[in-house]
Amino acid sequence: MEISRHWRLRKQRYALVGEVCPHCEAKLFPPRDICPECGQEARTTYNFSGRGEVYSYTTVYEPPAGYEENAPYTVALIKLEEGPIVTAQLTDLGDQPVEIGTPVEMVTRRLRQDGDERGMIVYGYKFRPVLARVSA
Amino acid sequence: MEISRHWRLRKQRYALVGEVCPHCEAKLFPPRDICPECGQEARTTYNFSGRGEVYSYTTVYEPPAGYEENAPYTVALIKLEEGPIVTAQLTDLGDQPVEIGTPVEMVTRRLRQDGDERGMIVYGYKFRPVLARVSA
Amino acid sequence: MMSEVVIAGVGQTPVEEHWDKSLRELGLMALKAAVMDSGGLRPQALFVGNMFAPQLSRQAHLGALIADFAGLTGIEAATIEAGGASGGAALRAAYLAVASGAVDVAMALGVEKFSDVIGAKVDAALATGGDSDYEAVQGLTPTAQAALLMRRYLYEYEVPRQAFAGFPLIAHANGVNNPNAMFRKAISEEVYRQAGVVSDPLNLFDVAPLADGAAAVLLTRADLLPPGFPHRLVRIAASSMATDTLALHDRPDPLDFRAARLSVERACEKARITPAQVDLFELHDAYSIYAALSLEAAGYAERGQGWKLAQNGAEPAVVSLRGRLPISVLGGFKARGNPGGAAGIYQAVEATLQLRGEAGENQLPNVRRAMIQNLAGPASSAVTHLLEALDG
Amino acid sequence: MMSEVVIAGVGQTPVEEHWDKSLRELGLMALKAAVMDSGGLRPQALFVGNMFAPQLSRQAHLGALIADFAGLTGIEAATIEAGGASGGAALRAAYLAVASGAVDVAMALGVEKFSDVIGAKVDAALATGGDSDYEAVQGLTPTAQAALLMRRYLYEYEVPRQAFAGFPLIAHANGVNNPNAMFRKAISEEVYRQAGVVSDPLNLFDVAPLADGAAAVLLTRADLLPPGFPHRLVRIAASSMATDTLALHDRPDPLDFRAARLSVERACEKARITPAQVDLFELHDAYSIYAALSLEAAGYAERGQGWKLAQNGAEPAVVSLRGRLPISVLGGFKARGNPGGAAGIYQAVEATLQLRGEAGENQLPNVRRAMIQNLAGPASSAVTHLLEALDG
Ligand SMILES: [Zn+2]
Ligand SMILES: [Zn+2]
Repeated sequence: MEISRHWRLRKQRYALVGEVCPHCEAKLFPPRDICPECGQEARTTYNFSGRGEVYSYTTVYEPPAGYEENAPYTVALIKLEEGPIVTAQLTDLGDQPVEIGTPVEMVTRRLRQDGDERGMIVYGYKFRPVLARVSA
Repeated sequence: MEISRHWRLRKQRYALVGEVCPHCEAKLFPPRDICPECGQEARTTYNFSGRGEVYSYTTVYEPPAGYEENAPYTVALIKLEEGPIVTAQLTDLGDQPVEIGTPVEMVTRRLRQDGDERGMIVYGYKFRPVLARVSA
Repeated sequence: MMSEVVIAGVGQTPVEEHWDKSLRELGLMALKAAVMDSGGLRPQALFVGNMFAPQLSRQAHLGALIADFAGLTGIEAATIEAGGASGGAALRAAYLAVASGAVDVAMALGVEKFSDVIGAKVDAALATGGDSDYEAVQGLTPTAQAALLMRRYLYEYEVPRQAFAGFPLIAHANGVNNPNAMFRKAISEEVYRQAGVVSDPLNLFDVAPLADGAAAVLLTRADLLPPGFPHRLVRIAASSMATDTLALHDRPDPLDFRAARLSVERACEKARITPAQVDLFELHDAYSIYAALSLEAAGYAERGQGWKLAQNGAEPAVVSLRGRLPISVLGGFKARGNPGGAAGIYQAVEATLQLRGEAGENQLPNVRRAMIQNLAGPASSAVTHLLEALDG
Repeated sequence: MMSEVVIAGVGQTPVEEHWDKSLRELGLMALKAAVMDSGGLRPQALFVGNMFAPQLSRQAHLGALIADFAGLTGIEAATIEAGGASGGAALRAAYLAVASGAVDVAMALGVEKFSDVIGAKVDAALATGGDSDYEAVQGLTPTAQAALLMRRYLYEYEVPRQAFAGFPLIAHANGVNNPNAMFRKAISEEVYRQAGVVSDPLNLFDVAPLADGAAAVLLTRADLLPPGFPHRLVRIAASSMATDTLALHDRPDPLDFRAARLSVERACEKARITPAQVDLFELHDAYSIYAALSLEAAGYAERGQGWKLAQNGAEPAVVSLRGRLPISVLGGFKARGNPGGAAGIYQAVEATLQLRGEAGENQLPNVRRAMIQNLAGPASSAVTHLLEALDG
């Protein structure tokens, strides 16, 4: 049972809420209390757009406990348009091939099934390819 | 899944197989490769009788994961008649009060239900009071 | 040959259930407080005392995690684990790093977070500090182990059950004035007598409550302190560690806390003092019975007599705040709370505050030398440090 | 100020699935071997490098467990954990203990037992070495992390996929003559090309196999060696450790193994040498890509060029046994196997055997100085030691 932990991380997980450093304007995700760019305190929240591109990717065939249902799955480093890189699963891939540089956007999905007595499910961000606009 | 581990410990768990030091004759349980009495190698197996007496005891009301079904249970230090002390649950207590000094004997019982995917059950020694002989 | 190691800064969080704070956030709070207390010294090495994060928070590798989160990326960092004595062992690692000359400024940070999970999983994690194959497999818990010792003690030395009230009474009285303590309410003998049984003969007040917390101590050499260092200077006069059998049942005499005794002997030998020259003793009162056995192991009482030091008579009890050898001066494990692998660092922080004269309402007069001792389980590991105030 | 620290004894078990041996039995095997190799020196302190025992064997507090089981009850003992670099960190702890003068004889013992459990639980335990809240929660594994780096490397530097064959080919060729290696069979480029994908682009031979093992190194000061010490003497010329961000995504340039670079710089500075003065380099080839990135971080190759050192041309590859800078001289992680928190101690054992001239068929001629480097994850922690043979 890790309810308090998931509650603590809900803003980051559901809405990509990070921080912007009031001193050097660095955008930070995941949030951290001390800006790695300038070393000063950074607690101003900042909502990331959720848009970015694939920096690298791979496939997991042997998943850790709690992730078996979903395997094999694609996990990637996503470079957000605001600068930071995040680790996230790719989803809704359909038939299109993933490549480094593929534009993606954040969606909320089920991350893991906790193996505890309550079988609590953890939700959070994944990324999916940005669909090409239908030009009429 | 810890099958290999329980297999490794089967002789100790099911039959109280310990060691006797060939150098100083100390009886050792649990078995260990180096005699704590004289510091020399001790690998000669020795079958303990399984008889002893209660050295101390208490009750566990808040059990660790895997032991919930059995709680509350009595756990004790048993001084074996050959000398060593072992930690073990007391069982088959019925209505008689346990006391320091109560004579006990080894029996084999279910120790824990492993919380793994196979729900493997671990068996091993517990101790029960030696029944008073019926004098006809 | 060794460099003299001094305490440049101390920091701590309240001990409580920090539902809203993660492991890394808790650690950072204490770390920042200690850095600020030192006047801004930057650690080159971080030694994290922690026991449960891999099991309870799915997080190992805390050295890199916390160094990174604290903006110290690049420094040396590792976790030191020795069961409940992890904090003391981390302090010793930081001490050795500075004493060796390899590091100028080292931080020992204890951090423990129990509240990420609840219930039987916590008890299962606690049991990993004992012998998994021969103790934990029988459903033995650390609390049950203490109960086994207390029952045997009562039996062997023919001690009245109520005799153990003295330890929690003193601890709770001392915790009232500690703003970081989990419990800040004194208890009476009557309250102790009526407390619910936890694991017979242990009652609720014989068992220190587990809770989240982080504490930090920054070590350096005296010549590296910033000019105008605002605190009375405290040095580490000795550091030692010893082990005993992991399993209680493997000992010829389970009531003899041999590792505790050895670590005191080694520390006193290094500092060239006797235990009688110590002005306060922060011992490991995770259970009342451990307080008694630790006092006996250190030589302050004969075997079977340790509980008497907590009895009031014509004079206040020896180990009370007004006695000759105060213990648990800011509440100890009982009232401050037991933050697992962080506890040994809390002891160092509290002793330092006393030696500096910064301990608030509970400040002891004329204290110069403190002994702190952190145990794992029934003293399967024991770490002892001697801290000494330097004048001038 | 620091005492000179020498290697008095080394010991190791084969790396394999030791179904029939427990954690304590494995540890004891290596410990006894090292004590015997030293001519019988008794350690006063034991530093255990281990990462997974609390999670996979329900057993923490290994210091007391192993000291006790080895008949050394009473000595100082603690576990040092820094993810995959736990072994290296334990070696450093033992080094600092002796260098400080606090301890005369210290043992660094790496031990890891994966085979107590199987399957997804092992992968979950492995993931605790990364950032639990932001990496592991996404289902990221250490192997996937290496795959992310390799794909980016291939893309950014336009390197042919087959270029990485060089590392496993060399490692497997070198493992043939190591009786303690898990795999003792050379592989061909063709075998590499056809190997199954593990986590694209990583194939089976790009990933070192995890297995059980224990290795031990006994450290002391030269003046304490027993008379007639039968080995060429090897000293620890430098020891250093550095961290980077725990999460790979938190780095400005994920292909820069910054902690590896820092730890090499610090070690070379302490020993007053340059990396070019090293005769062999035991690097952390848990993944082929990590071998390339470690060579680049240490300055042996430009960024994006590390893989070239494993290519045969007119001359044998630079990092082959016949090259200028041999790596993985007894099989490395790939062929000897990857025993988790014990790996860093295996590196020390293997380098010592080389410097002593006791490395058997794979003995290098005229080696005097070895660098060993143990990483955690993608160099989130890095420990580097310089070992040097002393003559006369
Ligand atoms: Zn900034
Ligand atoms: Zn013997």
